Amino acid sequence: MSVLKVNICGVEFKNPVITASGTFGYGLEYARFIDISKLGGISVKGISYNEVRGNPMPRIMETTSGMLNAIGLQNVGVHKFLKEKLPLLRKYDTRVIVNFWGKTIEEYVQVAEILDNADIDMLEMNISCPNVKEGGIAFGSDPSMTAKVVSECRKAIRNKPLLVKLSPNVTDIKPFAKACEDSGADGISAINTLLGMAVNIHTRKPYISNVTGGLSGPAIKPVAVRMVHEVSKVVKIPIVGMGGIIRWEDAAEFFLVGASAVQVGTANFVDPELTLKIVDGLEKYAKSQGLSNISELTGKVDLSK
Amino acid sequence: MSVLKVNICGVEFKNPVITASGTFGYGLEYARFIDISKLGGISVKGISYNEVRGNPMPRIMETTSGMLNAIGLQNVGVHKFLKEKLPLLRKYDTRVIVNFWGKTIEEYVQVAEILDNADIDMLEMNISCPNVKEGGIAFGSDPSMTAKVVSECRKAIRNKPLLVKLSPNVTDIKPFAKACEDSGADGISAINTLLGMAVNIHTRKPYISNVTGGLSGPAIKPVAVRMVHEVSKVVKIPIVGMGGIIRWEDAAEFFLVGASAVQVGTANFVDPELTLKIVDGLEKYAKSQGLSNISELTGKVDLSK
Amino acid sequence: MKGIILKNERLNDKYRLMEIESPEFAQTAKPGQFVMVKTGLQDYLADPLLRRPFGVVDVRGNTFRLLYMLVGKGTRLMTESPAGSVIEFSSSLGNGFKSVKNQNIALAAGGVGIAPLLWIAKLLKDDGCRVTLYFGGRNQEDIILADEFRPHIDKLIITTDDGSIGEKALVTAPFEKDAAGFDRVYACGPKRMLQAVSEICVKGGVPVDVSLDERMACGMGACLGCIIYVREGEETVQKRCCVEGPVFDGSKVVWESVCR
Amino acid sequence: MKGIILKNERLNDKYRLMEIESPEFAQTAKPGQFVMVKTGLQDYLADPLLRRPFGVVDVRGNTFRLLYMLVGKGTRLMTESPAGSVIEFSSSLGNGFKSVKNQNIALAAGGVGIAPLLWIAKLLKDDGCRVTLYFGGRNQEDIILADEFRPHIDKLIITTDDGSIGEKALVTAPFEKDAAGFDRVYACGPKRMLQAVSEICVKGGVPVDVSLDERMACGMGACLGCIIYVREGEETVQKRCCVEGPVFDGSKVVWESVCR
Ligand SMILES: Cc1cc2nc3c(=O)[nH]c(=O)nc-3n(C[C@H](O)[C@H](O)[C@H](O)COP(=O)(O)OP(=O)(O)OC[C@H]3O[C@@H](n4cnc5c(N)ncnc54)[C@H](O)[C@@H]3O)c2cc1C
Ligand SMILES: Cc1cc2nc3c(=O)[nH]c(=O)nc-3n(C[C@H](O)[C@H](O)[C@H](O)COP(=O)(O)OP(=O)(O)OC[C@H]3O[C@@H](n4cnc5c(N)ncnc54)[C@H](O)[C@@H]3O)c2cc1C
Ligand SMILES: Cc1cc2nc3c(=O)[nH]c(=O)nc-3n(C[C@H](O)[C@H](O)[C@H](O)COP(=O)(O)O)c2cc1C
Ligand SMILES: Cc1cc2nc3c(=O)[nH]c(=O)nc-3n(C[C@H](O)[C@H](O)[C@H](O)COP(=O)(O)O)c2cc1C
Ligand code: FES
Ligand code: FES
Repeated sequence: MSVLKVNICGVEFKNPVITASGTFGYGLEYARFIDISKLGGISVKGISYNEVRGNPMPRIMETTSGMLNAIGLQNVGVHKFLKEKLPLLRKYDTRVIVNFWGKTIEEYVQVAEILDNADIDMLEMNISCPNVKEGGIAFGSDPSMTAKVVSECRKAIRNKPLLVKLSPNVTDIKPFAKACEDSGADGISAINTLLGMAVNIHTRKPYISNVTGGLSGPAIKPVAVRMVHEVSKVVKIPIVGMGGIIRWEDAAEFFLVGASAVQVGTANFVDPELTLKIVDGLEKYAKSQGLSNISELTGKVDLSK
Repeated sequence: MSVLKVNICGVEFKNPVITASGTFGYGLEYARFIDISKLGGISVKGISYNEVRGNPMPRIMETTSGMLNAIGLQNVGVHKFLKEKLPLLRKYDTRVIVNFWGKTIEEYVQVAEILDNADIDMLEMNISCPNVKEGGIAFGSDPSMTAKVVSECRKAIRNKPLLVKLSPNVTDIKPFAKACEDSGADGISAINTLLGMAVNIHTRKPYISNVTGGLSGPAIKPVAVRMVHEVSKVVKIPIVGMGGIIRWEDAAEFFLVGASAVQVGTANFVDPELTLKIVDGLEKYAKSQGLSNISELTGKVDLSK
Repeated sequence: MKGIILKNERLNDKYRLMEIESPEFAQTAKPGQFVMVKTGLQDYLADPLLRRPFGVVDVRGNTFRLLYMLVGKGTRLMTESPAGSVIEFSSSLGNGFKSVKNQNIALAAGGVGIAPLLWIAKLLKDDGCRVTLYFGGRNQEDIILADEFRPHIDKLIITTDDGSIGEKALVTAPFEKDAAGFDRVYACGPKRMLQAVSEICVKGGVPVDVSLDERMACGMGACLGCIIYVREGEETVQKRCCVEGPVFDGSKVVWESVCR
Repeated sequence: MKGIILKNERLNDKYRLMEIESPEFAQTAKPGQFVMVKTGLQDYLADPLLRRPFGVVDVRGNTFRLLYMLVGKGTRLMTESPAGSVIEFSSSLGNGFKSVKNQNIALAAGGVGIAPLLWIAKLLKDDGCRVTLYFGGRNQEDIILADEFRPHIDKLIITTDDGSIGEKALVTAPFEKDAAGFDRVYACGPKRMLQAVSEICVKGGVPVDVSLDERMACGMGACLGCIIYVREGEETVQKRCCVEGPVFDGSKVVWESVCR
């Protein structure tokens, strides 16, 4: 499997397939169903300082080849996470990335400081949840705010690499990526969900209580691929690409446009084994392309005419 | 059918189902296959002052439940359109909306002036094509530019209602809609395509020669519904909603979030009869809901908890 | 998991019964559990995308059965899966019903809510319980599987909204009259019915287990899309319908948040 | 339009032959035309979304045939459509091949490019032409329908890249030797092959019709997704492969823009 071994921001992953935040719980939920030690890593559900109960129900709805969610960042809070979830998750041989957020810069920093000293591999700062007014999206819709929150957190984080997860709901993602890099982020993850809405024409009510929700799944892949490509043109730090990956071919596409690793989200709901199939598929593909390592694929899209 | 009769910006449409620009040629292409007189209206392929040859091939690719296109606004130019296409199209009993664009404000005005005196029912100003650098998208990504080009065109257009077609590739669509209304637009049409990209992992080349293309089809419907809903919250002028409509249920959803009519694009490729089925379906739905006119549905989404 | 569809039987315009062979599933499933079913036959297509949850009707040898109501594209697609074809699904999920012995039991079903009650009826009956089934529907079309129940129940009370079969009433009407006499109630059906049944039980001091449904993305406790609010002492706590449910103590459910 | 699949025959791992009954289609189709096929059986699903273009192999009574190569999800889905099921498609599209009488004709096919040549071969032969078929493929697997051609051609020359059947050569090699002797050439296959065939014909002064393929969204001239560049006098003009094609005068095609 060494053909799949990748180093992202100084952390070695046995393979570049990571489950995406919010779609894999705290990792443990899936341990009954698949061998999670075969995953490159797990990005856990977005953690905040205090426990958060999230949005009212209903929170999810399927759309054509995608789904809307407005979970509202429900989580057990950083303390309970570290005490009750992390020790169990650490028993598995996979990298743990902790996705985190705050309502204010202070809260971001507070959580970051705690996580920086915890037994985790990497932090992923979420400034892009579209479903909570104070869930960081304000920091993800204005590059100067992005710069501020990232540099404040950077100061607080001394021991761990920091990914920043970007929102696709912007006119131009490039300044955000640049702001992250300039403010000390070690890597970018992209993309979070697209803001969407669906209405039940019989009840006339939105399918999601929050009215709008985040769109994920294969439907959004072309937008995600485009944005990862754009990000790769302006930053040198590694990119963890995601959005609509359900097959290894999708993952390969993200590598070609500049990703160094991928995250897989909605696919975990479609079938928990898809991530493992993606790992296998990528390995075969890398070998068939004569690569000694999958990272040789990163950014190798051929733009010649 | 009077339950479907709608008045959009002073123009009466026999029904609110209009074929979307770029997906129905100059209307005539489909006349062999369906009775285009049954359509509420036809928005023709984006017209510019001079003939335009568009982007190199390949220009289209299917994606999951959607497609990418980068036609590049190929069109015969306004003069040839008026001379060779329009007279033939006018033989059919359907409204003709002319989608138009320019590389500069002057060109927008030039085309608008010509069209204002032509035998057409409405103008639709495209400031949102993502596939041509000078195809108006600059005017659609900055509200002050939008205000400028709309108000200049408004001065030139005295006889016809003016729709402005908005881009979804923005952080917030509301200021654009507001700028249009404030600058004298009679209506808004939304949305144009989402910017996307797809790569052939075997050749490593983008599937679209232009690298990126516009994503359309059912995949984008949740984003389109959300944006039409947002627009409806800030403007009083009518909205023509579109994005991913392939069934009457989809069309009804757009009405509920604020549309007064809909456009159907990619569905024409899926099956040219879908538009006619949407007309029939909407009529039955309106009647089953006890409406005397479909317009009673506009904006009736129920946001109570 | 994979299984082979042995039967995909049309009961009427609204319901189908599917029998699937899968020793692995059959050996592990318990009454009241559910399964997430991939409704499409092709794994290379993404519409429909998510799996759909269905209650396990029962297990017989190496096979299990699903009763499904035609709702949208997923269930419509299931009607097109021919016998002999392979179908994919999760392992058996959720907590299921807890069985009891030698008690006087009521089962209350509304429409397709009948699905998870057959198996528990069998078990209860085998374990010496007296079992009464209250089964309500809109009309005759909804009253399905009743014949399969007969050997496993002592009494069957049917109601329909239009009186096309059984009493013309809501199922809660006859149930309410008898409720106080039962030792325990198991219920599945529309949420408002479950609320009514639970309120009747609470009044009568009868324990009640309700099987709830919420839209589910994962069915495995990861997405947090299926939250049910339950009272624990003074507190209202959040439970995942898929993992801590689908069966909940009806007296603890915060019905205002569940019936929307 | 709709038709009923009468046969969906596996020729080998790579190719299938589908026979569809549709009097309406059969009565109007012409040799060299194509059809846009809805590959999914369910019209309520959106993946795959667009219809797929296929050449019409031939028409026999009320039926027509398609030869399809397994490429991606649309064609894979077609393999799963059982005989007896209903399939949807457009009316017959495109300009088709112009037939001629009493001439010495070459047909040149590469792989699945054989599809639209059978019908025109029949017509040409019936109209007194002498017909030679040059048929190239990667290997034996690609050499399909050859037996069906035999009654309608005078000579068959097969080439494969690996020599597993016929001459080990590109199909253009034997063709080039004989080219100057033909009155007209009809060709279908990979674009580079069509370019080579066209260049040989131009050199020899032989008229050549090539059937081109481009990705198509509408197939009806509306989307402008299928542009072919063709020389008209001094100018390079844009043609829609679906409407003004798929058959073009090979001597006029601007090959640099078509072979990418
Ligand atoms: C634990 C559980 C057990 C169930 N058991 C049964 C059963 O035994 N028999 C049966 O007929 N139905 C059962 N349902 C409901 C069943 O899951 C839905 O009817 C089915 O998902 C509809 O899918 P569709 O594609 O036909 O409808 P669509 O409307 O196209 O589905 C769109 C989305 O909404 C969801 N959805 C729609 N209706 C429901 C619903 N009532 N509950 C949950 N999600 C829904 C779907 O899963 C899908 O994600 C159960 C639901 C749950 C949660
Ligand atoms: C006029 C014409 C006639 C054709 N005749 C035949 C025929 O008789 N037999 C046959 O096997 N094939 C034929 N093709 C090619 C055939 O259309 C494609 O192989 C088929 O669309 C692949 O679909 P898919 O879903 O399996 O592949 P996917 O790769 O999943 O398709 C994705 C998209 O790419 C398009 N696409 C992929 N390959 C091609 C291609 N080579 N040409 C055009 N579009 C493509 C598809 O239509 C679809 O929109 C013809 C193409 C054209 C334009
Ligand atoms: C149910 C659900 C919950 C999510 N929760 C989070 C979250 O807590 N933090 C976060 O950064 N992203 C969250 N996301 C976004 C995903 O991590 C991912 O960015 C997005 O879904 C796109 O990838 P996909 O198409 O593979 O799902 C969530 C997505 C879903 C579907
Ligand atoms: C092939 C193609 C060409 C298009 N050309 C134009 C155009 O010329 N002008 C324009 O305003 N929109 C154009 N559009 C956008 C559509 O009019 C419509 O806004 C978009 O496709 C979303 O609707 P749909 O999902 O129903 O296709 C084009 C779309 C497609 C698919
Ligand atoms: S369905 Fe995902 S947590 Fe219950
Ligand atoms: S395929 Fe649409 S114009 Fe030819």
